[in-house]
Amino acid sequence: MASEAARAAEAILMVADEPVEPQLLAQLLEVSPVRVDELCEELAAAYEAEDRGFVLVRVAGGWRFQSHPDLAPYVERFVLDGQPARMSPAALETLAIVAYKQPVSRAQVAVIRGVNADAVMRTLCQRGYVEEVGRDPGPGQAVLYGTSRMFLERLGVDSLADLPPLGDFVPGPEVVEALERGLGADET
Amino acid sequence: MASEAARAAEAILMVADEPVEPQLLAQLLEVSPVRVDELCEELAAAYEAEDRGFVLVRVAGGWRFQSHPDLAPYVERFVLDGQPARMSPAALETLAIVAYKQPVSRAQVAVIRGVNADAVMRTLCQRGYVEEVGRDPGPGQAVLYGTSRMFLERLGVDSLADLPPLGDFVPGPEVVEALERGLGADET
Amino acid sequence: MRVAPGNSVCGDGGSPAGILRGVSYAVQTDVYEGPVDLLLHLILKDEVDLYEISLSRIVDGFLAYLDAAVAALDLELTTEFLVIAATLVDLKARRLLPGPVDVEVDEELALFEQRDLLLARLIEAKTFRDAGGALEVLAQAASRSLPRTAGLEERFLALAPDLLAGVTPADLHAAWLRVSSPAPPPPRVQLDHVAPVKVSVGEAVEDLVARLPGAGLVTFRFLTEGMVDRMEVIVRFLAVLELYKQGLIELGQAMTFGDLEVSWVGEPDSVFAGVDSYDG
Repeated sequence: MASEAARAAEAILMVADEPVEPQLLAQLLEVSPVRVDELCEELAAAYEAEDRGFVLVRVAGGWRFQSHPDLAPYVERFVLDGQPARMSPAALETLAIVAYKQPVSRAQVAVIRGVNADAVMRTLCQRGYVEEVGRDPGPGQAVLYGTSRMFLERLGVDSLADLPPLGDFVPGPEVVEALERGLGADET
Repeated sequence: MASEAARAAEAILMVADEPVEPQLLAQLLEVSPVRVDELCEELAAAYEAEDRGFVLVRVAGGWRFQSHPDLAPYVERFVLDGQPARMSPAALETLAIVAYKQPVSRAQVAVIRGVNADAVMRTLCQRGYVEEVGRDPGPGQAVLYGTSRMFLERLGVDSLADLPPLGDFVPGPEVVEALERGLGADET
Repeated sequence: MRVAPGNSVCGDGGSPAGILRGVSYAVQTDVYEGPVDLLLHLILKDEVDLYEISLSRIVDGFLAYLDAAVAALDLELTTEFLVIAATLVDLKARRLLPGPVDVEVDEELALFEQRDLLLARLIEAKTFRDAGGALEVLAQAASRSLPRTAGLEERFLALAPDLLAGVTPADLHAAWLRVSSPAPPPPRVQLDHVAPVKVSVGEAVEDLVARLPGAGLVTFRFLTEGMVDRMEVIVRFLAVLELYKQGLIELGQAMTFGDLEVSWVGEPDSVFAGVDSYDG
C-alpha cells in the first residue's frame, strides 16, 4: 500500500510543468525535504523495477517526470508527426499581441483575444518564442511575458524596433463608423 | 516485462500536453487503434492496482495522464490559480442547451431560456467551452454554436455520447402536473 | 412537496428566490434568471396556484429587478416579461370575471393555446436547468483531477518544426491588426428617456383603498388615467384583482371589451389583510 505522501508527490509531479523543488514538495506534503528525496527515490526505483516508459529524475534542483531515454525514438516520431508544423492563426495572433504589447500577462492577452489564451501561451513559451520577463507589481503578481531573442532571429529582424510600427494602422470606414456609434450610444 | 508498445505509449503520453488520440498513438506505435485502447486500459488498471497518485483516462477523444481525484487537496495547494471558476446556474443551463441542441444559434438559445442569451454565450465562448461551428444556411446566416473539445475536457468525458441522455431530465408526471396546476390548466 | 426529489438534480441553489428578494442582481447582472425561470420557481418551489397571489409577486419581483438594474434595462427581457404577464393576467381575468357567456370560442381556444405554449416552455426550461445541474456535477468531479501539461522535454524541442518558418514581420503585423481592430459595438436601444416604474402592487392596493371608498362606481380606465406606462397599468390591474379577491370591491363589465367597472363594497374601515402577501 502506497503512502499518502508518496501518492501526493506523484499527483503533484504529474501536473507540474517545471521541476518541483524538494522544499516546496516538503511543505505541501508536510514532511521534511530529506523525506521528500527518499520518497522520490523510492518512486523512481519502483518505476524502474516495473519497467515503465517514464522516469522520475532530479533535474535543475527539482523532481520531474520525463519520458524514458530508451524510448526517445518514439517520442521523436511523436514530435515530428503528432505536433502541428505550422503556426495556427490563433497562435500567430497571440504572438502578435505579446510582441506589440509586451510586457503582458496571460489575462491581458485573453482580454484582447476574447478567448482563453493559456494553452496557446504555453505552446509559445515551450517553443521558446515567448518567455517570462517579470512580474506585475500589482496584486496577484501576474507573470508578464515578452518575446525572446529566438523569436527575433526566426523572424529575421534585429530588434523589436524593426517590426512594422503600430502607427501604420489606419482604421477603415466601418471601424470609424462603429467607433462613432459607440460614442453616440454613451451620450445621455 | 512490459511490452515495448506499452512503454512507448507511457513515454509519449508523458510529454503530450493534451489528450492523444488512439489513431495517432496507433500510428506511432505501429499497432492497431483497438490495441492502443487495450494497452492504455491495461496501464490504467496497473496504476490503479499499484495505488498510484495519478491515473490514465480517456477524455475528449484521447488518452491522458492526470492526477488522482483523491489527491485534489494537495494538487489544489500546489496549483494556486488552477481551479476554474464555478459556473452560474444561467451559464450551466445555457451550456446544457448548446450541448444537447448543437448546432444551435443564439436566437434559438434565447427562445428556450426566455431571455437574451448574448452575454452568457459570450462568456461561454470566452471560457472556450462553446465555439462557432458554422452558419445557418437559411436567411440571415445566423452563427451556429457547439461545444468545444475543452468542454469535454472540463467535464472529464470522452465524447458527447457520454453525457447523460437529455431524456433523463424531462420532468416526471408529478412535476408536469404541478406546473399545469400552477397555470390553472387542470380546471374546466 | 410535490416535486419528486430525483427530479431536482440542480437543487435550485436558491438564486431564483433572489429575484423576489431583489438581492441577487447586483452580482449577477448577466445571468438574470428570466421570467420563465421565475415562473418555474414560483410554481415548483412555493407551490402557489398562480390564480391565488403569485402574479402580483411576479410583477413586484420584476419591478424590484428593474429598480436594481435600470442601467442595464434589457428591452427583450422586458418585452418577454410583458408577454408572459399579459398571458397570465388574461388567464386570471377569465376566471375572476363573470361567466364565459360572451367569450368567443376562438378566444377561448387561443387562451388554451397560450397556456399550453407556456406549459411547454416551462417543461423545457426545467429540463435544461436540470441538465445544467448534471453538467455541473460532472464538472465538479472532473475538477478534482488536473491533466499533465508539461509538454516536451528540452532535448526534443530542437526537433520540433519551427512554427515561425515562412512567417514574416508583415504577417505578424497583419495578425495584430486582426485582433486589435475593435468589433462594431452591438446595437443599443436608447432607454435613458424611459423612467423606471416605481409603483409596486402593494402600493397600488394602498392607493385604491384610499380612493375607492365613497367614490361610487368608477371605471378601470378612470383608475389608470394619466398612466402612460403599460407596466403601471398592469400593476394597477393586479391591485384591483387583489381587492376583488379580498371581497372589498365588485367588478362588472357591461359588454365584451367594455370598460371594467369597479365599486367599493367593503366596510369603510375594513382592515386590508393582503399586504403581507407582497413581501415574497
